[in-house]
Amino acid sequence: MVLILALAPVAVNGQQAQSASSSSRYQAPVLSAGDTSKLKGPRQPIFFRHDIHAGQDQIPCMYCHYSASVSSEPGIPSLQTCMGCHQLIGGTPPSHQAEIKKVRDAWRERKPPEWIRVHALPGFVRFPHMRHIKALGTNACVTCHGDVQHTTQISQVSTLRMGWCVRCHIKNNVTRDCSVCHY
Amino acid sequence: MTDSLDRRRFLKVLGVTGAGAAALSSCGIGPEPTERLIPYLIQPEDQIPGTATYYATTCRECAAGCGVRVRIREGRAVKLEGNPDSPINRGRLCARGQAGLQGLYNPDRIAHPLVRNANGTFDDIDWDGAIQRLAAKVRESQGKGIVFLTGAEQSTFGDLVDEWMKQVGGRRMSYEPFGFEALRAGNRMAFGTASLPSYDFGNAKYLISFGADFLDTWLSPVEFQNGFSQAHAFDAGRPASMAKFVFVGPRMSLTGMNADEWIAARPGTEGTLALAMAQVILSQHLARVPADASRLVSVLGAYSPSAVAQAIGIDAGTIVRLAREFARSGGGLAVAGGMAAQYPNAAEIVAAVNILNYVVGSVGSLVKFGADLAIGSTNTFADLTSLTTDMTAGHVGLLFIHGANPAHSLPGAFQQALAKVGYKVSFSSYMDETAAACDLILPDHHALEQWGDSRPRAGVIALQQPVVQPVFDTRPTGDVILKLSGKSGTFQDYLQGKWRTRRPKGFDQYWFDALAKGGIYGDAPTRAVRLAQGVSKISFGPLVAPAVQDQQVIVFPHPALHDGRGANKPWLQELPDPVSKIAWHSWVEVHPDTAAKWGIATGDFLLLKSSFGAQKFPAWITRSVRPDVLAVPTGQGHTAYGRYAKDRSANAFELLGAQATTYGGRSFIVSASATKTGEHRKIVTTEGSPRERGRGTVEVLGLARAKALHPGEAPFHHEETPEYASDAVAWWAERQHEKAEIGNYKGEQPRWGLAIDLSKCTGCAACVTACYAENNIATVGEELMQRGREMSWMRLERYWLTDEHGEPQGAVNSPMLCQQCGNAPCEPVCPVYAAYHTPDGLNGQVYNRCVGTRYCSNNCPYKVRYFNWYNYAERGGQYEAFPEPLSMLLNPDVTVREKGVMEKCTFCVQRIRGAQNQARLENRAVRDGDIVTACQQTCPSEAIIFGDLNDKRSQVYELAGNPRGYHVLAGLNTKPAITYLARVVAQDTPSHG
Amino acid sequence: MALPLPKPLNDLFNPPPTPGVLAVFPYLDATIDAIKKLRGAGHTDFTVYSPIPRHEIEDALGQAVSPVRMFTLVGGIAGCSIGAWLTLWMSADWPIVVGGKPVGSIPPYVVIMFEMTILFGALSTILGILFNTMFAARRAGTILYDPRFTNDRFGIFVPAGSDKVAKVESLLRDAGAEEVRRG
Amino acid sequence: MAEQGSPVRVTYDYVTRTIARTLGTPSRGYFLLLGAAVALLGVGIITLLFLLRYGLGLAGYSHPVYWAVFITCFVFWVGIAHSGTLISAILFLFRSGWRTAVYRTAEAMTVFAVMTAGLFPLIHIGRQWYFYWLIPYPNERGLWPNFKSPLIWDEFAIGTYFTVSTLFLIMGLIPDIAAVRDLATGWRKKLYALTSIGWTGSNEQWRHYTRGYLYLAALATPLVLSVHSVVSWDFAMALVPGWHATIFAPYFVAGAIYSGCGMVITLLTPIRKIFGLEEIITVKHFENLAKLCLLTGSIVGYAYACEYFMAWYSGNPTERAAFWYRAFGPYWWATWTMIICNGFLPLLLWFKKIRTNITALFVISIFVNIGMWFERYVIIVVSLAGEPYEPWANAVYNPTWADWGIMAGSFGWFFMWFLLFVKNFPAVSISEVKEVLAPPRGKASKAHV
Repeated sequence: MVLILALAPVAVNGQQAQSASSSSRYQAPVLSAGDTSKLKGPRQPIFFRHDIHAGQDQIPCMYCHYSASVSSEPGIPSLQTCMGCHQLIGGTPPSHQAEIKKVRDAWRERKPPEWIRVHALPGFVRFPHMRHIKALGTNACVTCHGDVQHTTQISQVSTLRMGWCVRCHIKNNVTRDCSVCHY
Repeated sequence: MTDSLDRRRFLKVLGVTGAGAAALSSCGIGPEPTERLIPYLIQPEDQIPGTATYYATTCRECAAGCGVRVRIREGRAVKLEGNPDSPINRGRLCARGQAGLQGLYNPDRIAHPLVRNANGTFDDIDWDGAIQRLAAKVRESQGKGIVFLTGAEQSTFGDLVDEWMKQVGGRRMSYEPFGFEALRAGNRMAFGTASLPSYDFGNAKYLISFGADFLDTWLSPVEFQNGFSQAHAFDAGRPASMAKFVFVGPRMSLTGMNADEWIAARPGTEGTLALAMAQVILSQHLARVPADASRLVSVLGAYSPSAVAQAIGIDAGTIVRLAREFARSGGGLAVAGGMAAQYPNAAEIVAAVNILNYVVGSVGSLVKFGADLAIGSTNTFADLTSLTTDMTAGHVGLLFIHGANPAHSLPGAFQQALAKVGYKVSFSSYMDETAAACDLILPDHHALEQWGDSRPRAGVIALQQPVVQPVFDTRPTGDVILKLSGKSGTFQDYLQGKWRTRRPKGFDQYWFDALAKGGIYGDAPTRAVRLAQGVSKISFGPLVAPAVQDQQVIVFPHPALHDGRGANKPWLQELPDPVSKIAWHSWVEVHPDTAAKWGIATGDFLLLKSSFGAQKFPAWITRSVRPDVLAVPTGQGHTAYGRYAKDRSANAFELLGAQATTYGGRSFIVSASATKTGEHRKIVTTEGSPRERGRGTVEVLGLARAKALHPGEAPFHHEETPEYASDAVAWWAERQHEKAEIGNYKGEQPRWGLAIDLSKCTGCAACVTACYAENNIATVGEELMQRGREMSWMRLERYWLTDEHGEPQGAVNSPMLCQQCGNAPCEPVCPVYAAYHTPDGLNGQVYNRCVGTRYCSNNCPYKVRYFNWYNYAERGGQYEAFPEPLSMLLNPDVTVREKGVMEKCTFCVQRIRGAQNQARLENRAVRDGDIVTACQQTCPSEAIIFGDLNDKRSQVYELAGNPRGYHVLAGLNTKPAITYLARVVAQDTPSHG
Repeated sequence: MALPLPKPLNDLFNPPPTPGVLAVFPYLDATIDAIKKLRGAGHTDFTVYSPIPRHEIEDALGQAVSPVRMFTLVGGIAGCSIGAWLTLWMSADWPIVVGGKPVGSIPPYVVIMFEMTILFGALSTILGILFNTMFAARRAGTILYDPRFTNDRFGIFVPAGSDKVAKVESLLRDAGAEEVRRG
Repeated sequence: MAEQGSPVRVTYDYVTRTIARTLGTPSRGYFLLLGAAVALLGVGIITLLFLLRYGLGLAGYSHPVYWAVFITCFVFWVGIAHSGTLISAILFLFRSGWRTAVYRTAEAMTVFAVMTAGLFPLIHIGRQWYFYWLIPYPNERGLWPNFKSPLIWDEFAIGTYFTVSTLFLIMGLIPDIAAVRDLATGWRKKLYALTSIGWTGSNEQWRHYTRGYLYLAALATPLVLSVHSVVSWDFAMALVPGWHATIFAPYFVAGAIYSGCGMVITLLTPIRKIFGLEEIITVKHFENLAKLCLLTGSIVGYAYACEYFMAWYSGNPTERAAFWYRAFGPYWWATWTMIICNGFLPLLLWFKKIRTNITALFVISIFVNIGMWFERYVIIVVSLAGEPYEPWANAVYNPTWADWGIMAGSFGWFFMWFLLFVKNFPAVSISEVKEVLAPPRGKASKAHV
């Protein structure tokens, strides 16, 4: 309880506070219901926290988004992947336990959660993830998806508009040929 | 569009599914819908989202048993491609095979079991209820006669049916509308064996087809076409380059169109011609004839060319010439089939042709008994007729129908007989005429959804595995039968059990290989055959021409729709018939002289009245049919069978008689009266000018000329640039190029190109359907196609080759698609750079940038750009091209175009980019052969080669330098990336209009 | 004709009234006479009204050529160069090759340059006219006017202080004014 | 003007009042006409809504005829737009006096015709809601239009032409508005007071005005010639046989002026009658217009002959095929309509009797309009339909209700604006008509008598 109170202010602007203290291992804030309502981005059916998984527990992105480095689509983890850990890990704070319970229920009912899509491109755009990761490295995710490791709830950080893509292509001096993305 | 694809239906699939197939309209007006991502419950280990996986299985669109590889994306089958491991089709596939997908995702599939209720309509019923009901029926009808009617099933499924029928005391019959009774009868007459040999077209040096349409519908079209193109193609390297091909028949079919010479023999006299040729060969000792052939002398004596010429309708000299050419070629192959095998005297014709093969010693070398084709083993038409009689007599208490639609293709008597059957059960996946007449419908899985196998040819067992989750609440008929027969387990177990008997030891490996390869491919030993004893006693019929009272009407199988089973697939409906170029309806072929006599024009309706039925068809006036013959295709005229087939044109089967021929077959020629009804319709044709008018669209070389060409020669170059200008043009091009060397265009780039060998292209149009499948091309339907709005990026132009009298001898078929010009006229006129030149030499077309001024198309001399007049992807729109669940076969890698944008071929740019991405991942350059365009992949005659023209080692580079190479309309200095290789014809004075 | 106008337009169109004499002439020749006489008497800044432009009047007044032509010239040149910049820079900004032609090819761009020349030339001519005429109005201040001047009468307004008025009046009458007014 | 023996003496005052009278309260007939125009416009708008919702498929297009009635109308209206500036600018430079009485009508016609023409490129594109992509404006994507495309040239040419001809019209109007202002009362006086932006006719104003007008004319003249040349290049730049010809620019310009004059006659005849301007717009004016028609018509006829001759003389098989198809193909009727209306009909104007017979001229002018519409139809549709490069491309083109609906709308749009104009602004130039009259002469002495 005390802990929660102590951390509450951090939680609200957790990102900045944490990325500052890079020396010590990142501690994702514990949030109360009030704080979570303030967060940017859509509220997913299960309150999945990248800052805990990717930041605190330092699970590599590719562990869940398994195909990002080999395919055009990054892939989202199957429920099986979640259960791989959450068979055992039940979470300490009640808020966490509640969310993890949802995962287990979903697994029991064979009914995967319907995640709300955050990063979507129009149908006439091709974005081969693997080529970008090949070129920019496995940590390149942040260039488009933002500092996911320290983000509690995912929201779209870059415009994903054409000009945004093109500027980056110009910066990195790679092709601007239309038919690379549009066909 | 993404959310309109109901993901729940196929696997629990990633939300990203179909994002690629999202319509361009999502960039139109209105906000994007919020998408939902549904993750897999359990990640299938062989599925990587965004990456295609291929599964080997077997095509069941016809009985040829071609191997296919199914391209799966996120659990959806998005493309069928030939399986290179299969010895039948060697990695190639025909239009009908390609369209198999539209059978799988057909919007008119029966979604769940149906049972007929009191007032004649169908009610839904759950599977268990249905099976119980059926079990009861089986019990009570035992002894009352149980018949299980299947299609051509040489398979484990067939075996299962046989077993079960044995168990319940019923009998199984198999039915193929275009049966092969005559071939078997003829073989029995000549060689004393009823089996169908396999034919080695590839090694033939001279080909004569007596009516056999081996390129479109006969036996195993893809295999034969592949062999044919090997034999018939011109290859300067080969000693006996280009086997001459002569087609004998009253009507020029797709096969006939590819002949170097067309002998329009009077119907029924094909055999006489064969005998006459044999007679010449024997009497003039043109070949080393087998010893026992001497027994033929007595038979053949009467058939001297002079004696029969008049009956056949050609002059004796021609017969002698043909005989000489045939024998001297030292590898002559004669085949009889198609029409010739469907006359009343077809058996004799086949026997005669057998004799012709025999006397030149081709039997055993090119005609291989032993490696027998299974398709012949269906029941004869006579059997079916007797079945009809039994049914009428009420001797059939329970009738099962699977994989056949007899109510459409059998005589009317069968429909009436159906009513007399106690209980009728259909396993059809579609509401066809037969199913509609049944009491219980237990929809079967589609072939791509279930286990199975087939034995198309001795030694070959093609395995069929489920590649997608069932789309609807259907069940494999195998499972149902097993349940009914009280056996445990599924059909899969049954199948594996059967296979295990073949290889008890190390079965798992055996099975795994079969799955991976798509089957077990062995070679059956060739069996030597001798002339039958009775051969000398065969009476080959009269030598005088029968007095023709009425017009002879020929009913021939439609190359795409075949007996009508293709009619519910829009791709096949919209595919112009290779000969007439007519789509969406049937027609009657009339010779101009006849037309003039009756005063009819193309589009006028003719009422054909035979003594068995009457139907009316719009006339198509053409020289490709004999004046005393009318020809009508089957395939249309369905009264059921879904939105695409229903109430379209007329059913040609209804003209035919119910009487079986002497050899137990069915006669597809009938004499009928033709009367002008006065009605007229605008026929739906893509045909422009049937004459090429010397525009340089197609080039034709005489054989001698072609042989004389030596490497480095360029007979067509002058059309590119006249000598005096070439320097100036080269200099100019160089300067322009320098000025364009900027930005992305700097440095070494590939230049993608295509080489199309017109000597190989048969015009079968498999490439067209493959293109539809690969590129999400919309089918626009009859009304719009009539207004010239078909979207086919690739079209086949058929220009007649004529003899000195202007009579067609064959045709040159030229696939016309975007030429990806170096100096493209379409590009500079686009105000928004939607049409532009990519650094790798394509004419890029950026759909989402296009505003639709259509200037590019006006300025395209090849007219290969197509405009979206409507939103063909609009849900429930008037012209919706992909109604649920058809939309599931949309290729996620290709944008679905919105209304108001121009679209065209881009050499399957999605495949190019895919290969480049893969190569980049593997830190290598793209290799020649990495990229295969959809048209190239499917082309049964291997006429299309894709590659990088800047890569000196690539195959396409070599072909581009071929002396036969030319560019279409090169005089316009468009610098096309497609090199056509001139068609070579056997006669040395070709002319094409 | 005073219209309610917002500042600063009001200052422009309705400057403070100028004292002077307005004469209405029925005949052209009389008007010319008057002009000659006035100039002879040393008047320079008087205004002549006429329903149509007559070169006789211009000659009599001996006016310099209007500076409007400079506006036209400058506008034209500006237009042409804007056209050139537009086409060449925009092609170079994202080089795209079409029809195997150079990225920046002059011949097609000449059309754009030409049109821009005309457009800007015309616009600045209009501006020139407006500017000059208004400038003139401003200098003259609000002076007497008679509606008949746009119909069939000629008129002369001579600005004159109370001392000179009488003299001017008589001068104009002699010249043949059918009516003379003070203002 | 004041010819000998004309019943009334045409004075400055007469001119002012006669022309000012045309602005009087409109009759019922006027409102009927206006209503009809608006109704037509309504038809066009409804059709356009259908096109937007369902796509261009509603029109008759078919492969390979990808341009048809819409572009035909576009070129037709651009053509109409030409005589206006020609008469006002070129004839002004040539100091030909007769223009004064007719140029205002012609100019107004020009402006409204361009307004009409300008709509078609927007209507005929597949995704009308993206038309602004043709405009070079800085955007997030960093994309610019392709200045090599004749369509962009069009955009600039038409845009410039519209701006300049509008300014030209307004310039000419100002002194006249001042004139009617000084006669008018009530709201009209307010309107004219505003629109005449303080015109008094002072020597300073005339001095700059006349100069400026001269330079505008000087600029408008090459513009007129360029605009239709550019439009013609839409076709001449393409390699379609029947389009790809160097003769196109002059041929189109001549055709444009021809059609323009035709339309001027069509419009002036009723105006003259209804407004009783017989004394100001005399037969002589019509005759001069007729002569202009005769000249340009002959040029057009010559161009037709040239095209066929070159097709034959070049020996180019595709050219020959294209023109054979034109004359004797399925669209022969269109071709012959055009040849008769534009090639032969104007020859009647050699006869002074016909030239001076207003009714005859009116009838002929109607046929000129029809003929010129068909000329564009033939050039665009028939050339595409007869596509001779690719023998296999087959066309089955027939216009549909959508094509006619939009076309009707364009006429409604045009006439609506024109009718509104003639009732609210002097349709004949007051000051310039006066210019060609003898000024009131007379010395001071006489004045006192």
